[in-house]
Amino acid sequence: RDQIQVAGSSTVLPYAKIVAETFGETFSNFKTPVVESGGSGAGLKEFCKGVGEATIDIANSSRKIKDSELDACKAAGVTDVQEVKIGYDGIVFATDASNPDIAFAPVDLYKALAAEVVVDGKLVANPYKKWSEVNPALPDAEIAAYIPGEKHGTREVFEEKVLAVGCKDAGAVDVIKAAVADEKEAAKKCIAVRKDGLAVDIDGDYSETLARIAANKTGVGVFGLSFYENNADKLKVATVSGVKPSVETIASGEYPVSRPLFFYVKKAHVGVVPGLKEYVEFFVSDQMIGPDGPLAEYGLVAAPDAEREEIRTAVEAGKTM
Amino acid sequence: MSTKLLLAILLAITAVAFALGRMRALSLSGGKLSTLHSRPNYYGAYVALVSFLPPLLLVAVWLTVSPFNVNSAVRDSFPDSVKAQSSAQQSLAFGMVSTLAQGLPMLSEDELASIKQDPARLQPVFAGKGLAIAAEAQPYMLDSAATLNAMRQRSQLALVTVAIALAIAGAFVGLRTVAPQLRARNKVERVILGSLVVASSIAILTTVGIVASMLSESLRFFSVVPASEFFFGTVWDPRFAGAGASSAGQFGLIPLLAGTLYIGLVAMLVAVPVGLFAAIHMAEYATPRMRAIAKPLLEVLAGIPTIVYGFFALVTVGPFLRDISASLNGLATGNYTSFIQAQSVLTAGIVMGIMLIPYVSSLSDDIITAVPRALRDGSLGLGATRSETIKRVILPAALPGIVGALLMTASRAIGETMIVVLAAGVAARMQLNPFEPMTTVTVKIVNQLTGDLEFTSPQTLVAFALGITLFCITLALNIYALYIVRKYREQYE
Amino acid sequence: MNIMTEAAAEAALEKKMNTVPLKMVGKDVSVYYGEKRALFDVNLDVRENTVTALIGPSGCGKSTFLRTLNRMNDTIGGCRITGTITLDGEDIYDPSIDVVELRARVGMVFQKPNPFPKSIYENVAYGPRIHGLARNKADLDVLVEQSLQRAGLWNEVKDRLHESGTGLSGGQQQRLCIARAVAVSPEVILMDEPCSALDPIATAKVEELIYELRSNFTIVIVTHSMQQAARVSQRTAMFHLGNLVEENDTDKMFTNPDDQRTQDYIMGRFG
Amino acid sequence: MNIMTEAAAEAALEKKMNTVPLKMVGKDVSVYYGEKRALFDVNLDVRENTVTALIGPSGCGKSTFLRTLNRMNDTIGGCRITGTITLDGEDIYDPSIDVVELRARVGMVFQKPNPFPKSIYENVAYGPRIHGLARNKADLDVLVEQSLQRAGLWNEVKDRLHESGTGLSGGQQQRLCIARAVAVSPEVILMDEPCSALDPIATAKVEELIYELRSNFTIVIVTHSMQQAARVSQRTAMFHLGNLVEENDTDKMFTNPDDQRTQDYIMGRFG
Amino acid sequence: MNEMIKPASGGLVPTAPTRRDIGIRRRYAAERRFRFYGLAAIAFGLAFLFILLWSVVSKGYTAFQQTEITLPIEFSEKVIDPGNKRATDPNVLVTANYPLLMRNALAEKLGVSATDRPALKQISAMVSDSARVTLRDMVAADPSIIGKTVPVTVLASANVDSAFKGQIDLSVAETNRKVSDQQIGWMNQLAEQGVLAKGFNTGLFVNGNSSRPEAAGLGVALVGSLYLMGIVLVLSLPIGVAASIYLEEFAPKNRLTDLIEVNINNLAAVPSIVYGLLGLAVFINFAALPRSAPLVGGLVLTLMTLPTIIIATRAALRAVPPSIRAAALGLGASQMQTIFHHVLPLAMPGILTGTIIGLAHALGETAPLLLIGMVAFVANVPATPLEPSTALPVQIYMWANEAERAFSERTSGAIMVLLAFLIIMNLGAIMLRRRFERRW
Ligand SMILES: Nc1ncnc2c1ncn2[C@@H]1O[C@H](COP(=O)(O)OP(=O)(O)OP(=O)(O)O)[C@@H](O)[C@H]1O
Ligand SMILES: Nc1ncnc2c1ncn2[C@@H]1O[C@H](COP(=O)(O)OP(=O)(O)OP(=O)(O)O)[C@@H](O)[C@H]1O
Ligand SMILES: [Mg+2]
Ligand SMILES: [Mg+2]
Ligand SMILES: O=P([O-])([O-])[O-]
Repeated sequence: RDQIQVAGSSTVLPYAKIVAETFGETFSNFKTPVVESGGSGAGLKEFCKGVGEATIDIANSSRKIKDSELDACKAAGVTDVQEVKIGYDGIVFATDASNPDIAFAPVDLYKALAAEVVVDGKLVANPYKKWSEVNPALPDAEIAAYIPGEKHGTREVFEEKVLAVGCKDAGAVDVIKAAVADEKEAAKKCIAVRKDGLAVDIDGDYSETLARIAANKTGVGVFGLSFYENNADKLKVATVSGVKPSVETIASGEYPVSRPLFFYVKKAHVGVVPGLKEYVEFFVSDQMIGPDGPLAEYGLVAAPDAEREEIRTAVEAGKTM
Repeated sequence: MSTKLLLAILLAITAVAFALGRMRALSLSGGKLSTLHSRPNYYGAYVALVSFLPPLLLVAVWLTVSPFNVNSAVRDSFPDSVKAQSSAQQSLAFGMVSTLAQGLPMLSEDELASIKQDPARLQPVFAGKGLAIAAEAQPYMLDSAATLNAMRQRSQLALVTVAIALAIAGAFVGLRTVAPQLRARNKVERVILGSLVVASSIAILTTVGIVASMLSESLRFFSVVPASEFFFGTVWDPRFAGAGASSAGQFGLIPLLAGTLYIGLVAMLVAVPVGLFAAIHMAEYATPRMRAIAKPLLEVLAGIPTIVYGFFALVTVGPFLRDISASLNGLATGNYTSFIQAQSVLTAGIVMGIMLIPYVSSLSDDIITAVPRALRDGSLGLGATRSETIKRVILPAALPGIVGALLMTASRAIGETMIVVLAAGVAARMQLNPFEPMTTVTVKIVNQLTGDLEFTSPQTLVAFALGITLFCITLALNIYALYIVRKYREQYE
Repeated sequence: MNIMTEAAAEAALEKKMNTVPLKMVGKDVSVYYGEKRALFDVNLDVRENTVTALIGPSGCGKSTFLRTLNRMNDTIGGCRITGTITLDGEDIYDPSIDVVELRARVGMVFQKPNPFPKSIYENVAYGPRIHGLARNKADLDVLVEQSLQRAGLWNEVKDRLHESGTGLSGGQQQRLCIARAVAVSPEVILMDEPCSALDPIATAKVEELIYELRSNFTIVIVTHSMQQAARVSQRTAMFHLGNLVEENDTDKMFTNPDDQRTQDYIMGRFG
Repeated sequence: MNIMTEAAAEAALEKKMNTVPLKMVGKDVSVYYGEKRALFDVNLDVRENTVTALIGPSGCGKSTFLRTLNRMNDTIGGCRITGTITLDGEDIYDPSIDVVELRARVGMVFQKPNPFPKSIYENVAYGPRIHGLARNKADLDVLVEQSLQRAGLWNEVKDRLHESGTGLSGGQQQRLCIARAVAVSPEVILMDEPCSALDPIATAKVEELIYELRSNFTIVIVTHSMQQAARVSQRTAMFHLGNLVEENDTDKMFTNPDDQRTQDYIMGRFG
Repeated sequence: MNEMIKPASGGLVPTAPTRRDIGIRRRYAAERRFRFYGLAAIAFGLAFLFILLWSVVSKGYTAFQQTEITLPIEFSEKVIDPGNKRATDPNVLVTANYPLLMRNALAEKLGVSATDRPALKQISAMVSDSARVTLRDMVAADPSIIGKTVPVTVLASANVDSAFKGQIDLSVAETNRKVSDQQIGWMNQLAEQGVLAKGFNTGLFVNGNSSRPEAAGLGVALVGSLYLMGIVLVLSLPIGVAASIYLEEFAPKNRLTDLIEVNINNLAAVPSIVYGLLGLAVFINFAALPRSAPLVGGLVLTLMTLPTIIIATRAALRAVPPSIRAAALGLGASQMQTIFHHVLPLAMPGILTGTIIGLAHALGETAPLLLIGMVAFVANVPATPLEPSTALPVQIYMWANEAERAFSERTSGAIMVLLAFLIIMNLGAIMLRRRFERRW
């Protein structure tokens, strides 16, 4: 095999593509790596099939590998796995460009989208139909939110950083805890999304969300920062807790909703599959993931300088999990 | 000698064998062909087969078995330190060895010597030859690569010798057996029949493969989630089922199944009348010109990738239906809210139905055209109008075929994915309103397999259970359909 | 051989036909299949309540002419007709004429038996159903039974009316087709070698039927058997190479034909 | 009517046939279509270079028996045969028998004309081609012409040998099928009502052909016309309801049959 | 009217046949209605086809044009090889700062000072990054070019391309769009000077995939799809026909063959992604064929297409009248000869129809390719069916999900290419079929 094979997250895919392409152009003695898309889980599954020519070398992931997955990997002989963080992905809320400016707080989103909310101290099925019912400052439009489907890693971030926070802010946690004894169940109740059709799961990609917003101008969609930036002329981004999402605000941690992106390298293949070592090193170089690199230009939120340095030393040292 | 060349030589021998066999048969007949059991060509083909099949079989077996031998021999030659590693590591090492083996013949003596002295030069030297070698190649690998090349060569040489010998021997034996009484045609036909049987068995092997590749994972799923919860559950919410123990019914199949059937039904309601009427019109009324234009155009509909239909539904049909429902509602009640959602069973059904039109129409058209003319004449001669002839004579005669075509179509509807994802959404709900979104089994199979979900969890394993279930359901449907078709099948002519 | 001679004798007893009114009249009928001309200016009259036989060697255009009489040729691509044919004085090729109505009035039995792949009952009931000839099931049952009886098939099939018509033997199939045509009670019945698949006994039955029917129906029959023509018809027309050679009373035709070719054909001297 | 009587007279001149060697022998032949029994223990001999006619009312099993002789029944699903049939002493139902070879030796002409949808030439040339009966194109051309001539079709089609065989009229189609069968020069030719679509002249030609062929071929012919049986055959077998009623020399059969049923059938008393 | 509808009584017995009213007007109305339904059905189908095509073409036709910048460029040695080390280190020529050459040339043309950094940055953004490769390849092919000034054509960046095609809404606030007013001004200036112009987009057909919309092409996908189609056709048609012949003509009719028939019908209903699972398990994990390879894709699609072809072929074989078989058998043709000489040629139209439908289906299929690694970013055109590749629908699918706007016209353009393929296939099949079509 003379080509690196990469599979996994569709969120990481555009970045991996840029790196792969530049890699192929820069290292003319190696072929351009093949980057499959298919989702983090599917990529990790292929990754953990085993070691050897017929298996992939790298799995992109928009989330950390799970312990159970790592165990499965090890059982299949993939004992040494290198984890490489490449930066952060900001998650933004946006509507059609024709709408007025919107400022969300997590609590608004929680109230608008949760399955059950607290009204008069009691947990009831979400009664709100319009944004203005949730918060009079919001537009007087029907609630329609296009949120990532459950297969997406983004969904987890949305739940953790928006719904759970909103749940707490709204003071619903206590009511729920009072109703449900089990801690875990309570946490789940906090982040359960309404299923009456006002919150629409999108299992496709952001372009599908965009199409839906184009079809329903008052709808609110959840996008990756990079996607938003590429379509800023069609979309209007909402502030969250008063912060407008941008590479800077996310890098500084001001904007709350973001997540790290990773890829995982099969240590056993490094130095065996031609170009793999070079590719990994090329990927983590500042030329790529630095704040002025093409990935940042595309929308990746670069990790702080120190963290990038850390990543590079870890890669150099061949640190495994 | 490469395998390709060997095959070419074998084919050449076969061609000669054919010619000789034919000639021998001709000469044996002494000019009276009727003394031969079969046509001379069959004798030729017989001799050709006898000379070609055994070496072909040999080559096939050899090429599958010999790499195992060679590989294990080469691995045995690895240093003990390598042998101590895991077998996966060894196979990686072997992979590098075979890459090296590929490059070895390209090197000159000097280069080889220089590499042997300085293993670090290995990568640059090979890179200069246009061969990418990983950084960690080790010196022992060069020897192994040489061994590998030598063994491969030997094996190949042996194969070539034996195969050609076998071919020639086969040709001789074949020629010897050629006699006027030899039932050459029967023998050749038996070989053809054999290949037909092999071809048919592929369908069965496919089924076995599908079931096997899904079964073990499905069993893993059912070991986590009880089958009863899966089959009778009415809530599809796999997200939370994995973590909590008490959350029964989260993997409920029923809403998905309902969505599948509902959307399929709407699609068939669109496709069947339109397709059938189009087929009838083209077969019975249309001028040859119109038929020549309309039929291929309709067939184009079948060729459009479903993803295109999906986007068509998403950006065109869905919003159109929504807006039109809003205006209708406005006209009727004065309240301009839409009652059809952009993403709905109806949208998906209509668009899928459009995709299915040519499946119905093309297949039905061919079947209708195949109804013998005498039946048409019989009916027309009794004073039936054309439509009466079609409705009462042609359609009943063509019915089994049409039912078959419709079943094929229905199965396409059930197996369709992309349109549903984009047009009907992914919300697994149970309801009866065609204006609301629903989802299908196939959508969930794709989503659970390709998502960001943990691959060891029931969330992804459930895809296999869904797959097997769908397989069983369509199987049951098909068995029923066969029974129906059998019951009503009529042989005309 | 008795049947035949008896029938011939009977035929000989027929009266001269010249006075009988005309039911259908063909004037200068020519038929083309694409480039090929199959009929050349045929002028032929079909008299009311009479059996007219069309005879002639194979490929001479008998079937072609017969099919022009109820416009079955319309269904053949590339077939073109010139000249006029009238039914009760109306031009049947007039654009205002309705071919369905025409074919209901001028029924047809084909050379190759062509039962529908339906039950025997349904085969016969088909015509009456589409034309609405029976008010109810009982009516229809009666009609089906009568028709089958007339075709001499009733006894053979009465126990299996609901089995498929295609399961019958060739002869049975053809008789079924006759029953089917008769069930619509048309004014004219065209028969294209209706007995070619029948054994003598069934043939005799059909001939008897034709004999019986001619008091109410006008019948045109193509036959390859001159004996049959002699037995069942009052008028005979002889075709040759797409031309109408002679049209005459049957008894005259078979005893003293006007045309030499007819004479020769009947004597088996050409073909 | 002269043809017939002449032919009958000739037939009457034939010698007794009992001494002629047997070509095919059917012993206790029974045929079942699924549950339905169509033939009941038929014992029938076919003599070499002889024309054997099978007669009987419609549906009596004539075609069925004929098809057992070259195992065409094998191709009908659910058709089962018991008893033995031999050809030159060999059991043709023996597993070692090659049915293809058998059918090349025992050719067949069907009741309904079934030309291939290919050119007329190809229709006739097909058999010789697959059996390798012609060494080259010229041979084949001769063979095709001869066969068409024997079937009395040559003059009609010689200018359009390369047009489709399905474009011919019914009668022409059937003669094409006969030409096609003859082109293979089988030992036995089975004909299932070969003349049912032919006019008398073509029929007479075919009869003449049969007459001519029998010196070299063994012919078994199913016919619904007793006149034809009388004219062309030396032996006649009469079937009724699946039973062989009588098998006899033709002249004896038509003058003084042994079986009362034969007598009745010939006289038209039942059916 | 009433007497029209009510069937006349009588006419049952052979009394004088009175002219009956057979409800002719009502029946003709039914006839006309029936005809109309047929026409309406065809019109409905065609209307949708045209709407669909229109929606694709109106969006996609611009993809066949590409904005290019043609400029004389000085291959300055100072920029390419400041240290003059290219003789010893071949890497110098590979990694040189080629975009700078382009930027300098453009800046000169537009009269922008070499010190105006923000403006220079904007100028850089007007040229595609692929210019680096274009220029590098020129130097690599002929190092003597260094120091000379040569006219060069490079691609404009995707944003300029979109703006030049008028696809960017200039009324949107400048910060919210990807091209600045300054860039638009320059663009118009360059266009006036003839430096910037639209040309036919050959790259769309020859380039591999790229993350830069302007340089992204269907080359890999086209080659991949060709391999796929070739493999599917070569395998599925003969195997499908062979299997159908056996099942229809030779196989004993019993429970087992019934089961096989049902099974084949069922295989046609299996969702396509399941074939992906099968392919992954059998061809990649078991037979160790390479991932992402068209060979594997072709095998998977073959398995998927086979049932369709078998079903259609069996139907076509069944439609051949038994009399044809009887005629051939009666002449002493063997069953094999009967089938291959007569039945199969007559069944050909039906077989072709089924094959077209099956192939078209396979050509547009994405889901099964997902699991065997063909839904991937592949930049190098595969030389053999064993090298990684994508396919047309996959490319469409991937481009449809791209964030950059410029990909959306390419998505539609790619769909047009795919449709063109389908139409060519259909036409070929129709031509074949017309030679055989007949009625009995
Ligand atoms: N559909 C057709 N297309 C072209 N030619 C035709 C067609 N039908 C008949 N013919 C030709 O027209 C001529 C007359 O045919 P027709 O069927 O009327 O003869 P026929 O007298 O009925 O013969 P037969 O007694 O054999 O049935 C023949 O030469 C025949 O080949
Ligand atoms: N394929 C078949 N399946 C079932 N029954 C059949 C089949 N073929 C013939 N039969 C039945 O077998 C019996 C004998 O049929 P056969 O065709 O041998 O009669 P026949 O003497 O040739 O009649 P005809 O003179 O009408 O051709 C008939 O009752 C017929 O219904
Ligand atoms: Mg005729
Ligand atoms: Mg018969
Ligand atoms: O494709 P994702 O795993 O990033 O959702």
